[in-house]
Amino acid sequence: MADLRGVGPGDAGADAVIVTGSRDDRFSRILIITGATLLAVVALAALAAPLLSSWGATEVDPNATLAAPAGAHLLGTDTNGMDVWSRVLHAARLDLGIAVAAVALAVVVGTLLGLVAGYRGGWIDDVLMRVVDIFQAFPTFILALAVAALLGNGTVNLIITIAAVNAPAYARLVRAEVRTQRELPFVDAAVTSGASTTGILWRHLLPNSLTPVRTIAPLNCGWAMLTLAGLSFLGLGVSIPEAEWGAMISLGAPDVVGGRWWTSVPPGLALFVSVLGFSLLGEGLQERANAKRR
Amino acid sequence: ANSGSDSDDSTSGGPTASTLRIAVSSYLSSWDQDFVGFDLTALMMFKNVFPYMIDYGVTTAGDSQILDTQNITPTFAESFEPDAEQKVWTLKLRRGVTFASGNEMTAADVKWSKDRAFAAQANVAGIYRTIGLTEPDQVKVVDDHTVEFHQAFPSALTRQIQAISLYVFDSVEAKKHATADDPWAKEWFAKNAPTGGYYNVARATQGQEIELTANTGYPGPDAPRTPTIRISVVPAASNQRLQLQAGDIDIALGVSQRDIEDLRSTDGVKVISAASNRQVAIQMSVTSAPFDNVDVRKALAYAVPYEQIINNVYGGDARAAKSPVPLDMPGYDESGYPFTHDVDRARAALTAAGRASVESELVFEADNEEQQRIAVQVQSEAAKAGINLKLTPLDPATLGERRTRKNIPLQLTSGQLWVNDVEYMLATSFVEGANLNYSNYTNAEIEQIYEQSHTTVDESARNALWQRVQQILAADVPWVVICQPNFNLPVREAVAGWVQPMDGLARLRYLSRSA
Amino acid sequence: MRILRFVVRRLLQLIPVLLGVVVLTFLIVRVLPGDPVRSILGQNASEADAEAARARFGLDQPLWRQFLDYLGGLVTGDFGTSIQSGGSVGAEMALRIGPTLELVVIAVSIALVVATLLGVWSARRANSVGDHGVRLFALVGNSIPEFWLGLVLVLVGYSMLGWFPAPSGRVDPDTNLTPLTGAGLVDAALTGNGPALASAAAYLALPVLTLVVGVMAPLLRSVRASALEVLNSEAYTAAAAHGLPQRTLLYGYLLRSTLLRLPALAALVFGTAIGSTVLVEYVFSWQGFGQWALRGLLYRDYPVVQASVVVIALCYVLVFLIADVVHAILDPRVRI
Amino acid sequence: MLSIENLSVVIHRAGRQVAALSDVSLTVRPGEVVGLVGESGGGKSMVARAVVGLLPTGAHASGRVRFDDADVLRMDEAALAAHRGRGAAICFQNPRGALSPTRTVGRQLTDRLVTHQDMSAERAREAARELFEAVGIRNPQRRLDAYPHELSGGMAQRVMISLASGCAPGLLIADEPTTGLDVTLTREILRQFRHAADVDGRSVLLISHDLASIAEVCDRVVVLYAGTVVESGPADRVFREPAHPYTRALLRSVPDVGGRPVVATPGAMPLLREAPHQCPFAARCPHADDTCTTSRPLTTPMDTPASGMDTPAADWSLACYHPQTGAITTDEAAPTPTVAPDATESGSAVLEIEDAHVVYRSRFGSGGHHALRGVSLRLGPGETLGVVGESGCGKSTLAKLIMGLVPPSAGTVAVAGQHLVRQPGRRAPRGRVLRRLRTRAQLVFQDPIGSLSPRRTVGDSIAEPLRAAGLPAAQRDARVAAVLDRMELDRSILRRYPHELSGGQAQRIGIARALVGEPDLIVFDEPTSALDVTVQAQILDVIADVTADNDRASVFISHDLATVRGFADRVAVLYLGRVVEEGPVDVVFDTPRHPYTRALLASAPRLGTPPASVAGVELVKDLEETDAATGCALAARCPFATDTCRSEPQDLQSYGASRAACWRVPELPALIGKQADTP
Ligand SMILES: Nc1ncnc2c1ncn2[C@@H]1O[C@H](COP(=O)(O)OP(=O)(O)OP(=O)(O)O)[C@@H](O)[C@H]1O
Ligand SMILES: Nc1ncnc2c1ncn2[C@@H]1O[C@H](COP(=O)(O)OP(=O)(O)OP(=O)(O)O)[C@@H](O)[C@H]1O
Ligand SMILES: [Mg+2]
Ligand SMILES: [Mg+2]
Repeated sequence: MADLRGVGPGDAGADAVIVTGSRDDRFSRILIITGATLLAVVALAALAAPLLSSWGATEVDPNATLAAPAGAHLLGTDTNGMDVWSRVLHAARLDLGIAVAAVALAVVVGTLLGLVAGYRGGWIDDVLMRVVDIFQAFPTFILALAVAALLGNGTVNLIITIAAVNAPAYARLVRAEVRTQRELPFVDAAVTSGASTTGILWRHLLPNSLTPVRTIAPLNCGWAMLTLAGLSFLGLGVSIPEAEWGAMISLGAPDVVGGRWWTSVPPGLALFVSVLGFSLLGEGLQERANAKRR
Repeated sequence: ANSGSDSDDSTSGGPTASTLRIAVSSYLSSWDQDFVGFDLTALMMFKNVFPYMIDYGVTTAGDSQILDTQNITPTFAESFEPDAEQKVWTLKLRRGVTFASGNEMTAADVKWSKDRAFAAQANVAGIYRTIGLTEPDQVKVVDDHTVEFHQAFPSALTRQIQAISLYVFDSVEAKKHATADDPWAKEWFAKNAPTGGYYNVARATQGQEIELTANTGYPGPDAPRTPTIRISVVPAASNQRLQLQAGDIDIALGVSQRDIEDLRSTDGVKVISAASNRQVAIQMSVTSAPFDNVDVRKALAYAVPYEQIINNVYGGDARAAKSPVPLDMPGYDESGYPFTHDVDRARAALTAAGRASVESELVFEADNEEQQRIAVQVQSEAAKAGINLKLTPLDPATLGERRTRKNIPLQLTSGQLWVNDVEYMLATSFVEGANLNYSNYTNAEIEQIYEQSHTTVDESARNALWQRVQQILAADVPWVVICQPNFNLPVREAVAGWVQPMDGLARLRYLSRSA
Repeated sequence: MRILRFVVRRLLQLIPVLLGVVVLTFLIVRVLPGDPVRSILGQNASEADAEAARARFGLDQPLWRQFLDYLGGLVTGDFGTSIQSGGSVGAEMALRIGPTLELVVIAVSIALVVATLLGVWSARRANSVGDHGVRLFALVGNSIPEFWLGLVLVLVGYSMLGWFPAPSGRVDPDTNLTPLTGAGLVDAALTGNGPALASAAAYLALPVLTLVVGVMAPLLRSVRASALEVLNSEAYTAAAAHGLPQRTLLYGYLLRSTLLRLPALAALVFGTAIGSTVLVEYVFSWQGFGQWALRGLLYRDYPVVQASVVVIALCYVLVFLIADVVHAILDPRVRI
Repeated sequence: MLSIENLSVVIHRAGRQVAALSDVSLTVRPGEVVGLVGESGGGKSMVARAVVGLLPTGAHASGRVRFDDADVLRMDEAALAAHRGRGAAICFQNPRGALSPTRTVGRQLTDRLVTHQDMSAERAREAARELFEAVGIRNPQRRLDAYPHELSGGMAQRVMISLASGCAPGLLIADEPTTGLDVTLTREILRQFRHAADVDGRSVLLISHDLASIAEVCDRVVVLYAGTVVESGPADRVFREPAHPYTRALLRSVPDVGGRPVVATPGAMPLLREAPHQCPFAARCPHADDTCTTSRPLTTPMDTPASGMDTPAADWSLACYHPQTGAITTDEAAPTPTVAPDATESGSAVLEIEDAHVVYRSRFGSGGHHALRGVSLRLGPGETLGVVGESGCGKSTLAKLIMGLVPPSAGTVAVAGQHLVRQPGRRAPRGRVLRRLRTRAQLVFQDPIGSLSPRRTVGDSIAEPLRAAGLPAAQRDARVAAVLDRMELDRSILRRYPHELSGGQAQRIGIARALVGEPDLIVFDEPTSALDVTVQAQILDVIADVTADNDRASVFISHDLATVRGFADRVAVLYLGRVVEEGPVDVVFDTPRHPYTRALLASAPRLGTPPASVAGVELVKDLEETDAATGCALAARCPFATDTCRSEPQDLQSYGASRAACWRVPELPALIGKQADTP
């Protein structure tokens, strides 16, 4: 209905006026497919990393620091003499893993909080939401830095950190959704049918409130990867010599100035491609959801 | 400065030869050295802004000029001499020296400044302790221009220690800002640079930039050569390099090693190189497992790839170290120091310790790229010998705390001793409870030699002691000494007069810049 | 008047949140490993010296005492004394917050304006090549790590093209700008310093661009989606079916309805942008609030960390409040 | 004025195609009101859109839409822009949605005036005020600055009309202008259109699915079925003696206050993918034969005079091989349902409401909305109570109160002797006990699809009450299957999700869910008002069947009296939270006592014969403009209100079999006679 030119001027002779079909669906499908493909490629690379590379992710070639891409090292080596190609591949495991796990954790925690706050209302809602406010008002990076400093740089702690940063958004989202859903007749129907509170929350409100979460989560995964990279750039992410794109970029970025692009451009591209994959997927899903709403 | 090209400096009204532009990596934490302010940028600024009474002279080594650690001469002071017993040192001030406020520098200023340092109980007070100065009463005003320092015991290090501690504040001005709550005007000092040194601070934008102007009233030798120096904070090393290349800065103090390689061949830029006494080492805690076993320590010493580190991390631009005593330090002796990279012997040593493999964490400074690269090389090679290291970068506060707790099994250290003397080295690093003795190392004989050295003034006798020290350390291996990287400083070609500081703190007064 | 009551009520609601932030920060910094005084004392300091330093900063007091003191200070606007510099945290912060806010506010404002223009443009041509192009461009921008983009911009904009000033400082020192607020443009405007104004703007260009690119995508997506929704709404169709002219449709029926959902998102984006400045400031040697706070955290400068978190949280909640007020003004349906 | 010739519209969408209109021809002459009627999805809105050249994306239109000698389908941008609004202006189906939420209604109107009548801004504002007044908006000056959300549905519809007429169009198109409005408002709004035609000389195209309500205002009527015109002709003729079986079916689906029972037509309108080659109604038509299914009947003028008519009507045409004749008679109707035994006095009550009050508290402290004020009701097993009243009078609140979804702020509610929520002086049951108790009373909702959990299968939803009762899975399945059979639904529907259901199916599921636990009481809250006409009739059939069960009581809530008449035993008329009249259904309908009841009955749409006995009462204001007085709540709107009415409330008094709460019951008949004499 978007097009006010639904019926345009036709030539007098023609009986029919044809208007081209909508490309809404097609573009969102292209977005989703492209995004998913990019991610699939990255995931595959992560899985097949040991097969695709002859060097270990943390293996140092003592005779080749900052070696240019050539035979033995497909993408050269970094300042530590580690093989860039192999590290880029292996890093995919950590990056994807942390981002997805962190978002999953954030979704679970945020959803539970939002569900309870939204359904219960009253003082429970007030208290929970103030807590969420506090976490959200906490500057993202400081919160991340604090958790990292508090718990150390381990993978699990990074997951917790990034989840803590993201959970409030989900709590809000789900709460808002639950509050609107709660007023809908199907909830009254469930109550009068004798469903228990947990039953209502679990079987009726949860599945319905997850709709917006589903479209946000992929976008959020991309964002989580960038956060992780940012943390690594500040030296608070994954610690050396573990292969992680952000850390690799940060280690190699100064080399670019000297023309040694291979230390940071490949991990940068890998990160970019993955984030783009998530973004495309998320945008596509959102577009589709919007189209459905229309 | 605003266009990125250096050709139009003169036309754009930018800085001319009278201004020297220096990039540093961070802003100084504070202007108050007594109470706070212990980072390298701060110490460097203090050196050039505070009126120090005495300082090192300059000598040539090879084709570079270096600070002469053997020759400490009065600068703002007229003289600084001991009595026969070497316990009472008399400082004579020059007359007519004024602070920026116009107040004359007098003995009262010296007294107030030292009282303040003792009151602070922080870094200066700590350093004075090594030469037996612990009480304000030990600093006595004789007359308006004479002050006596009464040490508890004589010390061969007095000149050196005073060279890094004997600065004087404008007490008349400072007292105006003192309050009952804040008798030492801490609040004021934190924000306001003391005046009266070689340079005065013309302007300081916190976190960002400091502009220095030469103190024309400086009475001593080696007056400042450049009228204005602009110091800007550029944290990213690659940005410093870019600006140096573009001619927007003259000296880049925070460029990374790999950029230096490139800069050597860049037009308009030269790299000043000099041998340095900065030493890179791994300190092993001899009180915690598994390094409480000397064989394990030896295993690590054999497992470290010395040459590989020199090549990969320093591009070959470092000297191999064969003793915990730095090369160039009087008394250096490498006899009996057996450690070279040898995986077989490392394994053998480990077997001798009855272990097939050991695990440990290797701690280093989080934001220190050089240490991180060394750590990676060490980790990779040590693993081949069965020593599995977990790399643990720590932020400054955590590192500081863990060092106080003395619970770091293995840590990378790098630094240079402010005083180029083995006695000072022992005092700071190898005697029981010494502050840099992160190894928690103790050895009765070394303690005894250290005691003995206080009163041993004869050069050859001292050298004999030092030889013994090195033998003991070679046998006990509390440290794995990795190497001594050379000093490299990329500057614009127009920059002249760099004097290599043995304490790592640039003396800006020697620098000049041709148009 | 209603708006005023609403604002007051919201401000009151902020109190528990800010109090929570204060408590949480206070506890977190103290639970963090690391000793705040060791790094100011020098290598030769003894345990007694450290104790003395702790006493100087009140760190020897029991925790509740420290907290009460801190709270008392906060109420009177005293953020304490920085352990690292020995100076007043409030004064230091005043110098640091200006530039960062200037950066973020300008970046977010530009992003908002551009997102609105592009988003509406895009929606009106929904599914055309131009529309897809704009969206893809925003997505790509959104997928580049900010610090990486910053480095590239420095390399290209400064080093290769020489169009922008060196990534060092915020204004050419030769313009002799008197700092008042710390925000270059504002100071230059206040002091009527023309060259400084130009210089500050030139220094702002690249960091602002970096931030804008980073935050653009979500804003654009939101504007486009709302605009599409409005364009597809019965209300808009009705107006169009009644033959209203394009101008009236655009300004009277499309724009305001489209912007309804933007304030909340803008506030969120503002928060993200404040977070991102830590990285952007590093890359452009901007030396603002982010770097200051980060340094405070690395050295466990308790008062600095506390103050910076509280102030950021305050900014954040205020921005949300502003967003709510703007939303209330834009949307007549909001009951306040 | 408007002449549509062979208009076909096919909509192409990814993966589907809809033939929305096929060969539609119709004309609207100047000053004429033409009704366009038919079921939902019949293509009524599509016709309207075609007239203003606003077809949806992907639409492929052929044929001609002539408007004053120009073809709308072939207009260029400029011509279209000139045509829209000034040529033809639409009043949209959903006025709330069609008003821009962020612009004051005054601005929206002046926008139109400035654009189409070349007025200056001040002049336009003045004119806007006059227009508002003209469509019956009180206090127009103030309303100019109102935002759409501040308006009630009726008010919004008036604004919408003013917007359309503000464009000064030659043709005014009203797309379902009365959907969702009460009976009282509907009449009032429809009159506005008659007025536009009679006074302003506009042509009006009035679209509705509700034949009864527009019957009296139209000159001619066009009946649309599945995108085709099945019958068109003079309104009085077509409604009296519809010739097309579909028109007849449609008319029979409409409940009538007169008591004529509703007859449901089985099946649903087909969704056509392309222009039909057969009679689209054939599948549902009782008269269909092979001809009907092999070729599509052409639209032909009625040449045979209809029964009882002397002359063939001008432009009465239809597309049917088997035209019917004669008025709709009850012969075609199913037998009236059996009347349930009157159980009020005997036995225990299933539902007992004792002086219940419900106050919705506002979120912050004071105030609140007093939605029910002292309602007492008692219902025995097997009995069916109808509850009627205008929108907002508290019907749904009553339903929620019965179901224990809102607690009474005073008074008591008991279902089968049990109290579900905390009530003054009693302990509320909790946990499993409560959950079981809840299943004793079941609710059937107004919004059939919305009351099913969107992400649970239909089977899951139906079984919910059984799960609460703790039945094992096998028994659950058996009970569900049984109730499905009763609802005449296929088992395959169990695995579907709500959005895959039609409204009628969903409401059957809703009733199935209510029935499956064999509750003591079922409450129907406007169960048919969201449904399509013919589907409504089907569902009313089902409900009639369900309420006939003798072991269960029912409450049937509706805003429409006619709907209740068919199967309620007793009826209660609710006004602003109070029961104003109550009694056996026939008594209340045939001899209403309360002026409000009379007003409701009078405005109820009526086909065919006008009401015999009851003279109507016209209420003077809209519901939303009345403020609660201390006395009778209706006082402000009642044309007969006295000072007593305004100051003292009257309780329900018995008048024969029924009870009413009005001071002036005895004098009313006389008063009404007088009112009728002096209009
Ligand atoms: N935007 C659209 N895209 C696809 N199909 C549509 C669209 N709008 C309407 N249709 C289809 O066209 C047919 C006619 O729809 P239309 O809206 O004219 O019906 P209607 O008679 O106005 O029904 P209602 O009483 O529900 O308003 C329907 O089958 C509908 O599904
Ligand atoms: N949750 C609520 N909070 C506050 N007021 C309410 C609430 N629910 C209903 N009301 C108000 O109570 C009054 C009665 O509402 P109710 O829904 O019972 O009316 P109704 O007769 O069912 O109307 P309709 O025919 O529109 O469904 C209305 O004025 C309504 O605005
Ligand atoms: Mg319609
Ligand atoms: Mg209702």
